[in-house]
Amino acid sequence: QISPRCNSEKHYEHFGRCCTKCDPGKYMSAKCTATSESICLPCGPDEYLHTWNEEDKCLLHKVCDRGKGLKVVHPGNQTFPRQCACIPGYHWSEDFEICQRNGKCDPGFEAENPSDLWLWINDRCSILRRNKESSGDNFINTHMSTNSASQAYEDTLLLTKEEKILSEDSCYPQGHTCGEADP
Amino acid sequence: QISPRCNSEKHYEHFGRCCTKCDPGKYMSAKCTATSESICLPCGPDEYLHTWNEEDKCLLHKVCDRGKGLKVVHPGNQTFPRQCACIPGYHWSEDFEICQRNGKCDPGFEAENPSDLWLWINDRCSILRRNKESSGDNFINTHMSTNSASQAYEDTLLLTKEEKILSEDSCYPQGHTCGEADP
Amino acid sequence: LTINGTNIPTGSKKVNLSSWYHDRGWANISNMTFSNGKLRVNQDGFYYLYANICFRHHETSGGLDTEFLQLMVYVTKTNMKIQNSDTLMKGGSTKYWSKNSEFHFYSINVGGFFKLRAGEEISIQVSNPSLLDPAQDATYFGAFKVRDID
Amino acid sequence: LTINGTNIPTGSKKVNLSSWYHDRGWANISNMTFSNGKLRVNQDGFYYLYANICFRHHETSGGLDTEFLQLMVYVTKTNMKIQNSDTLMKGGSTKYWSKNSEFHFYSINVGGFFKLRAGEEISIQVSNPSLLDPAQDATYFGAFKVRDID
Amino acid sequence: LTINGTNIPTGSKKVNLSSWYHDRGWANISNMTFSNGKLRVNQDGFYYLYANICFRHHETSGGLDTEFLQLMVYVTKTNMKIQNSDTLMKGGSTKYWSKNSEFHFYSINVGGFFKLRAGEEISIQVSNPSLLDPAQDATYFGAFKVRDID
Repeated sequence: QISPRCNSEKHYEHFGRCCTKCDPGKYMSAKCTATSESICLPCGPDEYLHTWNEEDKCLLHKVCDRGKGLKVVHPGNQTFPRQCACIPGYHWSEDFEICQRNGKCDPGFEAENPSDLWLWINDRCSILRRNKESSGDNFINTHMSTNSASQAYEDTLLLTKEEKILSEDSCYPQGHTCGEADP
Repeated sequence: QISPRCNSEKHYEHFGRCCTKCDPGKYMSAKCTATSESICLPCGPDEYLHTWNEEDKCLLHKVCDRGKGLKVVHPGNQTFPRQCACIPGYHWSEDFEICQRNGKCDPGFEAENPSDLWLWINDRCSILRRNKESSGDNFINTHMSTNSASQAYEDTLLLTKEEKILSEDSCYPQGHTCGEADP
Repeated sequence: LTINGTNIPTGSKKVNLSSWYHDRGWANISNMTFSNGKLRVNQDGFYYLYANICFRHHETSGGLDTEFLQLMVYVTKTNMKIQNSDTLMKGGSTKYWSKNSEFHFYSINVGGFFKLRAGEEISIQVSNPSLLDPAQDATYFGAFKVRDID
Repeated sequence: LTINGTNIPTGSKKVNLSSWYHDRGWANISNMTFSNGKLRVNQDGFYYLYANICFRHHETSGGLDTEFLQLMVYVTKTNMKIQNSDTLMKGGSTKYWSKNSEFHFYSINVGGFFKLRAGEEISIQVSNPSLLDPAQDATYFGAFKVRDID
Repeated sequence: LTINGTNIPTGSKKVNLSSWYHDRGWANISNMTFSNGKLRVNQDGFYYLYANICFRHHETSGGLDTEFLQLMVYVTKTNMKIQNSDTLMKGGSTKYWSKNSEFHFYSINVGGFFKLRAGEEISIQVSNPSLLDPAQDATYFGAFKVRDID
């Protein structure tokens, strides 16, 4: 008797049974038994779980530490992790997990609120620099393109890591280091 | 029945038997039993054991960390530990385990490649300084004497700790700190 | 236990840190009780105590009162029976945090093996609490029992 | 596990340190698996995790890119089941390493007690990898199980 | 074991610290022997070793020889059988302690999990012993057995 394909995204095998995992926003306070289903309880305040899971505890939202120059751009909820961004004039440095002062743009070039864009992406940045050098043009101005998947919060465009989109015209001042996304 | 004197340099007592230790360059992967001898296996790359032993693991050669100003003077092998020395212009400070810049010799005095001599010996140095102060002579020039036990590698004289020999004429510039032997 | 980032005292004076999570994120606790800011021992035993404290300052938080700081952590044991409180472990450093730098960061770690009796309480004091990094991976402390007292 | 001194990444960016010895010199491992640069947990339990990282610079290695450094270590847990990676512990310091000094040295130590599940993986990230001290007594990390999860 | 504050060597050279309390204050010892300044292992096993060392200087102690210091701790294992002594753990920092500051303080913590054999001995060396903080909560070291060698 072949047990149904079980280990999919929403099920797990326990005591030979195929039981349902807890849906996002809940943790598993008790696994299923021969006679009972899994017991799932909601995450507490300041906690979340973003996938179907068998975790015995929710994850804790990170702190958008104002003391590191961060502010909350998405408070997060039981199913979605909190998102932070650097306050104007700064961008996130993944290397040191801090908000680094933006380099100055040359006169005549103005970054379109780059400080609010937590989307300074390391790899794209170096690619642009190469193109930039070849094209002999020192700065390219940033303009974020929006697409359906993004949720707009205040004046900041918020894209999940997978949907990192950065158009050609980003203001990358010479010798300026970019930070990875998602502080 | 008095068991033969066993715990000598090459034997050890186990289960009332007198068994043979592993010779240098090998470690003991299994002790002897009532019916079998000790099992010895050779040290791996970058490892050594310099004596007859019952060790279950070889020692790891130290790193001659170029990032501390060191270079390899003897790569070491399965029976002899690696030896490092400071690159020219520096001498080993045992206190801080780094290569310290040699002090400058006064004009007219030249240390004979002191930088290659990793044999700056703390105690001798202070004795000399006292004599030096009393004799009112600021610097004495170093000249290492060689003896049979020393192995010459490139242009560096290498003496084991026991055979530290330092003749009277060492160049100890004023206020210069000496390092212990063998970085 | 991990620091409760929403309830950190201000100022630079030495203060008792009493606001910790004991069940959220990485924090966990068993066979010990956390109440009014202290970790109480329930069973006699030899425990390994540890604390990791991070201090940070970003220029956007305004100037520092002084560039010469002493960033310290004290792990204290209180024995109610003899009304006595003593420091078990301390760590830290004097620091020069120049005003021209954008960002400063410094972490301290202390750890040690101690004989503790049921009823005794462990608490944490730090200097300069307003500089504390509120993240759970930065500022936390804990204890685990290694063995009984023979 | 102790750092494999012959295979240290260069640069100052934050990198994952994946090249460790697990069976040579002081390094030892049991009931855990070391593969593709990560320490995998085989048995659920409460573990004490620790890491000691030393940074050093000698003038003979040429000038530093900058005198203002931030020397950091991050101990990260990856939970493949929920595709999540989080920092368990971090430590370090901003440093001013003046160009006139012959030699600079700084060590960080972090440690903590964590509930780990079979399948979860522990890894180490540092900033400024090219400044890492490659000696086995300087840069190492490890974990030992203290007890089961009741 | 906690430092015996009345018997601290002077000078700035690297010295072996052999004068420790093993039964006073927080110090405790069992299944290990403390003799001629070293902690001897009596039972084979996996041990967690740790040391916390604090350095301090107050202007009333007179000027420092130099403002550029390297404050270090080395935890060493001696194996008499093969006449070998090696450093298990090291930690510390180069420091600039300016003459104008009233007070300087710096603490180091190191810790690690090691396989130790009966008869092996653990000892502590530090640089700048005269700067050691003699308090029992400042300068101490120890070890506890976690489990047998299987």
